[in-house]
This record gives sequence, structure tokens and C-alpha cells, in this order.
Amino acid sequence: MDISYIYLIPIIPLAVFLLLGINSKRIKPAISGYIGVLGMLSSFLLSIYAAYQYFFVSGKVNGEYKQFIDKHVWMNFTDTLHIDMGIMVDSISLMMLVVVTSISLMVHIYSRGYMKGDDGYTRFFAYLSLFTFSMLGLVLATNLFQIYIFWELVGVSSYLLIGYYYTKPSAVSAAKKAFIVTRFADLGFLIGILIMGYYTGTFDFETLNAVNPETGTLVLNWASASFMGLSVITWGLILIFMGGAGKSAMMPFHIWLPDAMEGPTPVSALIHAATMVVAGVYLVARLFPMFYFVEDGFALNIVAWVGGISSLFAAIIAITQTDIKRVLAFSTMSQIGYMMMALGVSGYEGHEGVGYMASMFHLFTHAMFKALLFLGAGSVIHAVHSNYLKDMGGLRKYMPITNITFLIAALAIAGVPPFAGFWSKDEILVAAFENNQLLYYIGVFVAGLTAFYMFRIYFGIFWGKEKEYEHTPHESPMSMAFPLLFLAGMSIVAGLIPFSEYVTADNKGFEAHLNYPLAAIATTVGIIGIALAWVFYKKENSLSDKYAKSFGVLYKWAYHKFYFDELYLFVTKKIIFNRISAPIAWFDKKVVDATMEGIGNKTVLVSEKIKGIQSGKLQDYAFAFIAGVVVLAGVFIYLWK
Amino acid sequence: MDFSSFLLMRHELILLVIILLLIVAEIFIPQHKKGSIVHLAIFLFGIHTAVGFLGMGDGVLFGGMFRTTGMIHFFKNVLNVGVFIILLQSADWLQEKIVAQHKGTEFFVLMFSSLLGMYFMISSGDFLMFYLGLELSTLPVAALAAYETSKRISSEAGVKLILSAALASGVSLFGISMLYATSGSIYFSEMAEMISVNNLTILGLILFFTGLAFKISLVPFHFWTADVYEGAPISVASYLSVISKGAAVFILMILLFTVFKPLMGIWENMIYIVALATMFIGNLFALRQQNMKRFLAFSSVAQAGFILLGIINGEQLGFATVIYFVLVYIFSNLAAFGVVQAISLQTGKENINDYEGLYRTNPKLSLVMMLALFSLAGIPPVAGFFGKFFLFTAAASKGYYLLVFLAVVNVTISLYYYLLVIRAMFLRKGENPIAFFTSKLYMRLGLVLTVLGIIVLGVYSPLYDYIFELSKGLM
Amino acid sequence: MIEGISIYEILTLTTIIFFIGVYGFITRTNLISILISVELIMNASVVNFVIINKYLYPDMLQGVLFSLFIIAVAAAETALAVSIIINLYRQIGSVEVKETEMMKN
Amino acid sequence: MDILTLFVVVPVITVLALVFTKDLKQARTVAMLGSIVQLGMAINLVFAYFKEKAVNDSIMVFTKDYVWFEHFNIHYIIGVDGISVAMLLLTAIVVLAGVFISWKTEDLPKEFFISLLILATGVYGFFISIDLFTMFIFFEIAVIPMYLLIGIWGSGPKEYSAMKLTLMLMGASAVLLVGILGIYFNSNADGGALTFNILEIAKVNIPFEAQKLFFPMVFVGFAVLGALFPFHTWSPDGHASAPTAVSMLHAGVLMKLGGYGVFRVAMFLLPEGAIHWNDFFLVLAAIGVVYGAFAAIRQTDLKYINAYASVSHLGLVLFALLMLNKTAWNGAIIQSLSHGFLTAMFFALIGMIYGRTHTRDINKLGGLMKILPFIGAIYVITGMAYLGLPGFSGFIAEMNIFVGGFQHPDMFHRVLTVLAVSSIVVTAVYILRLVGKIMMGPLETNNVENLPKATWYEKTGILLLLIPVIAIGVAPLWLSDMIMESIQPFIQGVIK
Repeated sequence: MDISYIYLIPIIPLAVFLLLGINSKRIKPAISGYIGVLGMLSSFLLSIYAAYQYFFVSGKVNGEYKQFIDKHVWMNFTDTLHIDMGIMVDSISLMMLVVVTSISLMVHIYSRGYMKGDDGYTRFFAYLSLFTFSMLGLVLATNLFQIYIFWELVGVSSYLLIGYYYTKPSAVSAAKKAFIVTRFADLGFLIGILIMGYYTGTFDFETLNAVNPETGTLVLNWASASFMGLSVITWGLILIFMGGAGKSAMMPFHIWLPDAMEGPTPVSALIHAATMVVAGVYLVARLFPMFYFVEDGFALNIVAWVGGISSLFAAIIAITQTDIKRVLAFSTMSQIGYMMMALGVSGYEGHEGVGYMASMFHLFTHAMFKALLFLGAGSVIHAVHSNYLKDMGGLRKYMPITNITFLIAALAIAGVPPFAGFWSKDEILVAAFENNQLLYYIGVFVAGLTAFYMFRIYFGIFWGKEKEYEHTPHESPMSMAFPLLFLAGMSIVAGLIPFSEYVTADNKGFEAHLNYPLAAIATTVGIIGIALAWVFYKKENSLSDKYAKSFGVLYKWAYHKFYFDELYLFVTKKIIFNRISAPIAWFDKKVVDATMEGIGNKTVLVSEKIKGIQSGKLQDYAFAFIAGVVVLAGVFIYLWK
Repeated sequence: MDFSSFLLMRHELILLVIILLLIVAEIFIPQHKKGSIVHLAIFLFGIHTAVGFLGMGDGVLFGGMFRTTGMIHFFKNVLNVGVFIILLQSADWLQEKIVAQHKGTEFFVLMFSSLLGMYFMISSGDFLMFYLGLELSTLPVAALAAYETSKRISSEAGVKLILSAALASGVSLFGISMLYATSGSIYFSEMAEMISVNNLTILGLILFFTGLAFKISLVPFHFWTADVYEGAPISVASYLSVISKGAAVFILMILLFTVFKPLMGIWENMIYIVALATMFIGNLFALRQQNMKRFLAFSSVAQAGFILLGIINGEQLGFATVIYFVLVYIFSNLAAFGVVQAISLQTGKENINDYEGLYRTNPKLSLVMMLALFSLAGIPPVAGFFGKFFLFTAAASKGYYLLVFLAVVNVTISLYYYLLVIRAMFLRKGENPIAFFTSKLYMRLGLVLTVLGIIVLGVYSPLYDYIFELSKGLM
Repeated sequence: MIEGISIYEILTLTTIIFFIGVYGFITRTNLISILISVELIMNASVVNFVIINKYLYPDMLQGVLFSLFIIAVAAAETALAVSIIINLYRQIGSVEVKETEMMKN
Repeated sequence: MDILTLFVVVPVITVLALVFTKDLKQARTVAMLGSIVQLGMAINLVFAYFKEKAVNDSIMVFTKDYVWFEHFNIHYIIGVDGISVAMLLLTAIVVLAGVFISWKTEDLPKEFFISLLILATGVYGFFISIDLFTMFIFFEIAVIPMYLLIGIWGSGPKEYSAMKLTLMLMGASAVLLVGILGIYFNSNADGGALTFNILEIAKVNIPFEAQKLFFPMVFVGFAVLGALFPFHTWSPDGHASAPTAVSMLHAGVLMKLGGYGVFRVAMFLLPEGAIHWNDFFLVLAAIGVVYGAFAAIRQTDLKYINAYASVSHLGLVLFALLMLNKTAWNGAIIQSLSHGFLTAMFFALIGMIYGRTHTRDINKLGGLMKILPFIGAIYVITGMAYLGLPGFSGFIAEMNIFVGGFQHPDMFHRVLTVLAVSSIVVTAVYILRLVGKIMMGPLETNNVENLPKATWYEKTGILLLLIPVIAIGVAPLWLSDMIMESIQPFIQGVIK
């Protein structure tokens, strides 16, 4: 299969970025919007074509989806270690290509309406293209270092987009926070890469993941060296996962995600819901064979638990938030936790690998409906100029499209059949049930919570009592409505794609069947959640506050996101800034520098002290003269021998 | 003996003739154009300097009392050049201050006879000649130091110089008598064979050494230096700082390397100690000086300390490097003194902070000063760097790495106070900087010569190799 | 050769003279007397030369000659010193050594 | 006249030409022309080098050897390998940029450019010379003009800083001198003649005792210039007081002499000493890396922040050099180049900001992006490059260093590497703090209205520096291979 044209998919956005970025002042906003959309559209079509080619035409060779790799040396470290730049075409990368390009396209279109009249319009589109380029590069990466490179680029474009309103201090600090937290996580990633490089002598996924078909185990010898009772490779994987956790806002690196909502809503939809935040999931999936085989998936277990706990934790917080974008942010976190959990509990061979499949599946569907939710929320915010539930209510009659689409998305995420979320979530629960009961129950519980908080905001926004709006809200323009409709359509049909035949851990594909009892349980739980939300929020009433009180402390903690921000603030401000940095600065001034000073000053001081010797008295001189003679004589006649 | 061999004393004879001529001229030149005596003297001495460069063979006179070799010959020329530059730089001062008091001629007579003393000293073949040369070179300078009879500090300087010089020569005489006692001869050549390592000899060596150490102003025999430099006329100070120091170093090396070779084990360590003391004391005192003359006095003390690093080598390498350094040092120091001279002649200011903002009013002068100071501090690419570097090489070749290390520490200290002067001239603006002025021809010539020396001597490598060749003769 | 007096006694004497001179140089307050002390130092070595010549190396006269020259030079030195001191006296009307301490440090 | 000596001659000629200029206009024109010629020569040299290297595989190419002081066997020997070529290019670019940035030097312009070019002469000479003596001379020639440059045209406590800087650097060079003499007198260990010629000495194996004694001297002598902890304190004050162009040249080029010298002299000639002292100095370097970064967090003066950042980044260079393997050394060299460009850019930008707002206190600045879009954008880019963002040179350098360091077989070294790696986070912290404070956020500068936009010469200067940064960052292969192969002969001694 010829894959050279796939290079175009990332390169087009790059070209757009350079074009818009370099002469952002000269190009007219309208034009730049079109340039961005067109560029994105072409990438999108290309990736659709590529996906079609791969999945239906030439990808499958004797029952297995092959990897197609094309790479070129970019820099040499040693004779064996080098960074390659290239593309790696296989099922997950293509799946991601489709997700990224489609969502990005939608967001581009949406932004033309949403950002209209903003003075940084062109800059905005430039950033969007930069992000898309980086994300696509990340997806197509052939080795750890390439993925790390684009990983960082993704991070910086996220930084730029979060800080898009750079005159707003809150936006600036949010951007800073996002970058630094992820950077810290990436530290682990980098060290992990270094470990891999040192102990395996390669960065290539191909080599790292190579599975020996006979023995059905990893080719690479991971037991070579061990550190603190674990294989160093396991350490490497854990550290790499740390990077992934950072990007995917897993505990405890999640704190940047809610703040990231400071960015324009389309950005939140694209980066912080659909694509970038799932990079961590993608990374683990990329290295799945290693995660699975090295020390019987020790690292994989960690992934599973981190995922499960994060999803629960986030879902609980989401219930209490009042800023709808933050609610969505936490729901994103919880859904990604789902995916991580699915990967964590997955196996490798055939139906064993259902978790892997499910996680990819959920990644796909979630991208659709979560983007939809965000864009919907965006159009709501666009209409009422506020993020807070308290300023909203009864909007359904003003903005029907938004209402419907939002409802569809909500149903999808709540896992109500036949919407997309139902199918993927079901597979996840199946995987969890088969491998780890405890996680399964967490999963089910979270499903319920998800339905509840999602319909809480749904009702809060579109039903409930109307607020008095200074100017009556109206449906968004077509440029914003179209993406909503498109994504709504996707949210409905995406679930019907037989993922298990295309995207699996061993690339062989298998028959997936709906597990009716589990599905039934999940669905009921979802329905219950919705029903509760109905009871609480359909009409304006005080039930919610009453129950909130009854939860007392738990509610308070959840409301304050379990004080994670405060913790971080303490660590950075108090520890690093005041306890480490300040003393060092002081030490530098008062000790190191002062010593150098001291040497100089002492010299001058001495010369001041001894000036008396030159007394100007002839006879003192003579005395010194004679004394000198005597001393010399004494030394050389008596002492020396 | 045939009298052609007297030509070996060509330098001495010509200088003697010049002295006599000047005295005669003093008699015949009418009062109102005494000024011309200056031109005459400079002219004559210029010829003498030029003639000096004509080649001359080696040889010995008076049964070994007087000897000359290529090296000695070369060094006399070096001294000539130095004195010539000093004359050029002090010409204006003489015209304006001294001639008016009818003391022009005596100045030249005294300085020349002191130079004559140097000649005899460095080409002496026995201690008698050496002693006479020493005294002949010292006494006139004492008179010169006290030359500005109207100034109290000048007489003070004279008193201090003459008395401490007398003490020094007395002590070193005592030493010589001991050496005479142990070796039974005052001829260098015979002594070198007879001399043996025993306490009396060592004591003699030490006592004798002090005499020269006094002239080179090594610690602790240096105390007179600063006071005399400050009190004496600038030209005399510069004469003391380069010419008499240079000559003393020269003869000291010859004696140590040849006569006292057997005692090398002793004098090496002696030099080691004295060198350290000299460098540190010199630098530490220079650190705080405000008066340029005192400042240069202590800096020259420190420089003497560096010179010892070459002497400690005790071989041809050391000899050559020291001579080379002295040559460079003469030019550098004279450049500095020349600028001081020019400024104090114009404005009477001699303090460092009077120099503030000098660059903006008199850029040329301050550039000359900067070059001179860099050369003294040993900053490439000016000559001083090479001089110092070679000295260090000489010391290091004998494995005195610690000594070299302490020396470079001192270089850094010295850099500090040299930079203080540069700071005053370049960095500061100054409330009332010295107004712009132009010096007379002689002064300019003098400064240009020194600058040429500073720049050329370093980069022009054949010179060093030439010196090295010459110094073979003495070993 | 003086009968009954060995070189050691005389050398001791000269050494004593030498140190008397040094002592004088350091302690006297009057420039003239300092000058005189210098003379003592000189003379110590003059005697040394003569004695050493006579006792140890009688066959040549180097020492004696040397001593003659020293005497001459010492005379010149004294003359010069005295003239300078007189010059100082003209200005400050004193020949005290403590008057010569203007320049210091 | 051979192709390399021109690098010394052209600046000297420029200086002589400058002597006859009348006013600022003429002076800066002459200086600019001179620097452009140098840049041209440098670029030409790169191509010439590749052509020459194809046919001639000796360690150094374009070597010329003129006897200078016969008796000491001092020669004027010049030659280049890939590393010095890269360094020369760096120097040429930074010098030209510096001339552009100091386009409006009002006070004593002639003297300013003269000193600047003398400094350049020294640096060029240092990079091309193979003879220790010549090298040392150029080293000091490069250092001493700093005194005047900072003292006359500086700001703040300039006299103090200038004196401190000069004394510390000269003190270091004094120590270095002892080390060089030590090498010189051991260069006949195999019974040959004493020599200063690096390539000759490298063939000799100097006795271990001597190496043990002199390696620290040579290393420290150079490393002080590379801001080795704890001898870095001259650099913050020096940078803070220096005029913009001087900070650029100093941080951008002069400080590189340190790492380069360590690599060329200390590591090459005294390999056993290097191994013997490795751990000790490695710890110092590692401290410098982290310490500098943390110290930078706390500063409020833009220049101080950069000075400490330089301590951290150049600490990384020394750190890498002490790792004693090809990858790390490659990283060290690239880091030198990259830091050269980046820090020069930073100082240039700071100069522009200071020139407009008349303050360098980050608490008095804010939201400049809005009023100075070009400067703001470039500042952000520089910051991103500085914290090692892929696509810029900094990333290449750091990755080489970290991978190289982690390739070290010894556990202790790898642990220290991890420590050094952590500095990238701290770097991110202070860079973003800086960007967020002064470029973004609400406007805090008074007289906002009349801040002039960036002028053509400023833009030219900046772009000159930015282009190589991106070039290296996007296509590192040619550079890193060129350096890698040049390192080969130098690493031998250490490996065996």
C-alpha cells in the first residue's frame, strides 16, 4: 500500500499555520477563516480516503492488519540510537487521523462563526492549524522520540490556545498551569524514553512492540536489568505512562484541565475534549504489547487503577460544579479514565483484547459526542454570555437545534441505546467485568453518575425556569449549527461501526457480541441517573440543595475538587518558590558571591592594615633592612641545614 | 699592551668625552642661551646611543678588572636607549624649571656620570670595579634626587636615598670582605673557582646581596623606593626605576650565575623567599596609592619581584628571559612615567583621581598610559605579556609551579590597581578633567619611542632569540 | 702581622664596630651622627680588608687597595650627604631625622 | 593570506578603519560592513570545510604553521574542524547582530565598535588557533575589552561589575596559564621537544601525576568563563551592567570559549586527569545546572534571570563534556551554539524592551504583547526555544546531552543525568513566569502610547539570530553529523 500521500495530511495544516502565522497582520480575517477550513477539509478528505484504503482495500494481509511504516533518519545519537521522522500507518493511527481531522474540521467551521469579530481571528486559526499539525504528527509517529517531539508541540499549541485571551490574567495563569503540569509529567515521559533507549537500544515502536508469533511473547528481553525489584523496562513504562497521564489529565495531573476551560470554547472542544487529552490513551495503546507483556502487565494494572479512580473521582466532582464547561471538563476526565481503565483490563489475543478495542471505540465515540457537547455549550455561552448554570434556563424554545443536539449528545454519553456511547461503554464494562470485578462496579457507578450530572446541566440549561436575559438569546448562525448537526449524526451512528473487526490489540479482529445482562444493567443505571436528574432539576426546586446538605462534607470537598489545586499551589508557591528558590537566591548572593567579594575586600583591607610599615622614618627602614639581613642569615645559616 | 684594546671601553670613553664637552660648553655658552645646552646634550647623547650599536668584540682589560662581551655591550645599548628616552621626556621640564636656575648642565653631568657608573658596574670583572661602579652610579642620583633644592620633599628624598644607599653599600662591603676572606681574591673569575659552601661564604653572599637588592628595591630593602620616587623629580624617579634597577639586575645575575654557582642551592631559596615577599608587599602597597609616582614606585617593586622568577632559573634561559623582560619593562615604565611627566609639567597634578576623564580631553596621552599599564600588567598582545610569560616559563622549567602560581595571583592583584588608573582615565567623566594640551616635540618623540617599543618588542620574536644567543657568552 | 694578636680578635673588633655603626644608624636622631655611624660601618669593612689581606693572603695587595678606594669613596659620599643635609637645613633649619618624614605610607 | 588568518585580519582592519571614522554614522557603517564581510567568510568557510573534508581526513583542515618564538617552540598554528567552523559561524552572526542592535550608541561610538571588534578578534583567533600559547593570547585579548565595554557603556553599578568580571576572568586565565605551562613542560614526556602544539601534545601521553595536577587548573581556568559553579558570580552582575550588544557577545560567544577550551585542551590533552577528576567536577556542573535554574526563578531583573539561566544552560555544557562520550559531547557543542544564539536573542530583546520602557523590573512590565507585537512574538518564540521546545536548537542540544548522559555505563552518572533533566521543568517555570508576566496579562507600563515599534535594524539583528536557531532545530542532521565526526579524534584519548 502506498502511504506517501499520507504525509500531506499533517503537512497541509503546517503550511496553513506558517501562511497565517507569518503574515497574521496582513491577511483579512474572512480569508484566513476560509484558508483554515479549506486546509482542514483537504486533510479530512485525505484521511477518510486513507482509512478507506487501509481498512477495506489493502490494509488487511492474510487476516491481519499490517503496519505500514515510512521513516527517515532525523538525527543520530549513536550508531544505533537515532531519531526518525516518518509515518506509521495502522488501525489506531488511522482511526485517530479520522477523529482528529473530522473534529478539527468541525471546530474550524464552528469557529468561523464563534470567533467572528475577534481581533485575533487570524492568529486563532493559525494556532488551530498548528495544533492540528502537531496532533497529526503525534498520531503518525513511528518512534518514542518522534511522539515526544510532537507531544511537546501539542503541549505548546494548547498553551497558546488556552492563553489565547492573553490579556486576561486568569487565562494566562491557566495556560501556564497547563503547560507546566504537563511539562512535569513529560519529565517522566522523557526519562522513560531515556531508560528505553539505554536498555533496549531503540526507540522504534516496531521493534519495541514486536511480538514473537510462535511463543506469543515479546521479542525484546525485558528482564535484562531490574531496579527496586521491578524490571527497568517496567519503570520505563510507568514513567512513560506518567507522561500520558499528564496529557490525559489523569489523577494527580488533572488539575490543569478545568482551568484550561479559560480558552475559547471551540478550543476546549477540539483539544480538551476530543483529541489532545486522549493522547495519553493513544500512547498506552501504542505501546500496548509492551504494557501487556512486560512483567505480566504490572504497568498495565497501574494504568487500569489510575483510570478507574480518575473516572470515579472526576464524576463525583462533576456533579457539584456550576460552570457548565467545567462540568464537561470533569466529565471528559472521567470518560478518559474509562478508556484508560479499559486498556488496563484488556488482554491481547482475540477476544481477550476486547478492552483495548473498547477503549479505542470509546475514544472514537466520545470524541464525537463530547465535541458536540462542548460546541453546544459554546453556542449556549455565545447566546447568554455566561458559563454559569445560574444564568441559564428554559433556553429550549430559543435555540432548538442546540437543544436537540445537546440532548442527543447527553443521551449518548449517558449510554442510552442506540446512541454511540452505549455501545462503546458496554464493551468497556464487559472487559472490566471479565477481568476486574471491582473496577467493573466502579465503572457501573460512574455510568450512573455520568448520566446524572450530564442531565443535571441539560435540564439546567434548556428547561427549568427562564432567567431574564438582557437581550433574548437566539439560535446560533449556520456556521455554528452545521457542526452541531454533523456531530449529532455521528453520535447516533458511530456506535454501529463494528469496531472489533478493525481495531484490535493483535490487529486480527474478532466478533464482538452485545453482552445483554451487562448492557441491561448499565442502561438501567443510566436511566436511573437521568430520572434522578429529572426529579432534581427539571423544575426549579430546592431538592438539590437539601441533598447537597445531606452529603455535607463530601459535597464540600467535591465542590472544592478535593482541594487538589490548593495542594499544588502549596507545593509550588510555598515549597519551590519560597523554600527552595528563595534560599538558593539568597545563598548565591550572600555566600557564593560574598566569598568572592570577601577575597577582594580582604586584600584591600590587608593593604590598609600594613600601610604603617612604610612609616617614612629613615631609621625604621634601616631597621627593616638589617632585620632582613639577619633573618636571611639566620634562615640560611642555621635553619636550612 | 696596545691602546687599541681601550676601544673595548668605547662606551665609557665616549660618555666621558660628552661629560667633559658639556662642562666646557657650560663655561662658554653665554647665560641667556643656556637653554641650548639641553639640545646639545640630547644631541650628543643621541649620537652616543647610535654609535653604541656599532659592533664590538669581546675582551678583558686591566687584568680582568674590566671585561666586555656581546651581552654586556648589548645591555649598555639598552641602558643608553632608556636614558635617551628619559632625556627626551625631561627636556621640557629642564628647559622650564632647571635651566632657569642655571643648573642645566649639572643635571646632565650627574646623570651621565651615574650612567658611566652603571657601565663600569655591569662590565666589572672584580669586586673593586664593581664597588666603584656601584657607588659612582648611586651618588650622582642622590644628588639628582635632591635636585629641586626649592622643594623640601626633594631634599628629603635626597637624604633618604644617600643615607640608605650608604648603609646598603656599607653592609654589602662587609659581605664582600667576608667573601674575600674565604676565597682570597676579589676577581670574579678566581673567586668562582675558589669559592666553597660554608657559613662565612653564605653570610658574605647574603650581606653582599643586600647591596644590590637595595638598588633593585627588593623587599625588605625597598623602603626608600616610594619616598624617593615621590620626592625626586620625575625624570630621576624614572631613571631610578628602570636604568639603575636594570643594571643592578644584570650584574646580580652575572654574579649569581657565575661566581656563586656553587651556592645555587642557597640563593635559589633566598630568591624564592624574597621574590614572594617582594611581589606581595609591592602589590599590596600599590593597591592604595593615590600619588602616581608612589603608585609606580610600588608597582616597580612588584615588577622586581617578577624579575626574580627569571633569576631563580639560574641558567641561560633565565638570563635571557630576564634581560628581555627588563628591556620590555624599561619601555613600559618609561611610557607611564612619560605621561605622568607630561601631565605634571602642564598642570602639576600627580594624583590618580586628577586623571579622571582624561580620555575625553587627551585621548592620545591616555592611550599611551593604557598601553603602558597593560604592558606592566602583562596583557597581550603588548610586550609586557611576553616578558612575564617567559619569566614564568623560566621559573616553571625548574618546576617552581607553586611560585609561578603565586606569581599569577599577584598578576591578578596588580591588574586590579592598574585598572584603577584606567578606570579614572576612561570610565570616569570627572568634575574638572585636565584640559586638552599638546606636549612639545621632545616629549612626543619620547612617548612615541616607548609606544613603539611596547608594541613591537613583543610581537617581534627574533629579538628574544638574539638575546638568547648573546646570553650564551656569560654562562 | 701584629705579634700576639690573632685575626679573630681583630675581626671581632671590626664586627663590633660594624654593629655599633648599625646601632648608631638606627638610634641617632641627628642626621650628621647617622652619617658618622655609616662611616663606622664603612671603616669596619676597611679594616676587614686590610686585616684579611695581611693575615690570610699576604702575597697580594688586593685588600689593601680595596680599602684605599673605600676610604676615598666614603669621603665623597660623606661630602655629598653633608651637602644634601645642609640643603635640607636651609629649608627647615634643622638636621633632625624626624624632620624627614613628610612622605609616608 | 590563508582563509583562516583572514578571520583575525579582517576585524583588525575594521578596527583600523574605525580609528579614522568621524561620527556614529560612519562608525556603525564601517563596523557593519566589516562584520558582514566576516559573516560572509564564515559562511564561505562552512562550504569550503565540507569540500576540504571530502578530500582530506586529518583532524584539522586548513592548517597553517608559522614559527614565532623559535626557542620556546612557540608557533602560530591555525586550523579548524567542524566544531570550530560552527563556532566561527556563531561568532560572526552574533557579532553582526550585535552591531545592528547597538545601532544607536551615542556615547563614544567609535571606541565602542573598536572594543567590540577587538573582542571579536580575540574570539575568532581563539577558535582557529591550535597552539596553546596563541590560544591563550587570543583568550585574554577577548576578555580584556569587556572591562571598557561594560565600564564605559554599561549601566547600573558598572564600574563594580566590570572590575569584578575582569578580575575573576583574568584570575581564571592566570590559573589556566599555570596549567598550560604544566602541559608544556610535560609535552616531551616521550622524549620529543617541548611544544605548545595541541595536536603534537595529544600524541604524547603525559604522565598521570602531571595530568592529575594540571587538569583542575586548565579545567577551572576555562570553566570559570563557562560560569562553573561556584565561580559564576561574575556573570549575573556583568550581564546586568553590560550594554545590550556586549551582553549578547559575552553570553553568546565569549562564555562559549570556556566549554570550547575545556573540550579542546583539558579533555583532549589530559584525558586521564579528566577521568580522575570526573566525579568531582560533574557534581559541580550538575549543581550549577539545577542551582542556576532555581536561582533564576526568584530574580526580578530580566537580565539577572537570563544570567542565571545561562549559568544553568552552560552548566549543562560542562556537564555534558564531563560525561565523556560522543553523544553528550555532541550535545555540549550544539548546546553552546544554541545557547549562543538564544541568549543573544534574549539580551537583544531585553535591550529593546529596556530601551523603550526604561525598566528591566518584571514587576513594572506587563502586557507588552499588545503594544509591541513583533518583540512580544519573538520573545515568546525565544522563550519556547529556550525551554527546549522541539523545532528549535535547544531541544536538539538537550536531547543529545540527556541521551548521551544516560548512555553512561555508570549508575551515578545516570542519576545525575536524571537530576539535570529535571532542570527543564524549572526552566519552563521561570520562562513562562517571565512571558506571562511581561508579555501577557494587563498592561502595566506607563507611557504606553508612545512605545516605538521595532526598527529595521533591530528586526534584522533578531532574524539573523532566529534563523539558525530554527535551522538547527528543524534539520539537525547535517550539523550534528559534522560535529560528531569532528569529535571522533578527541574522544579517543578518553575512551582508551
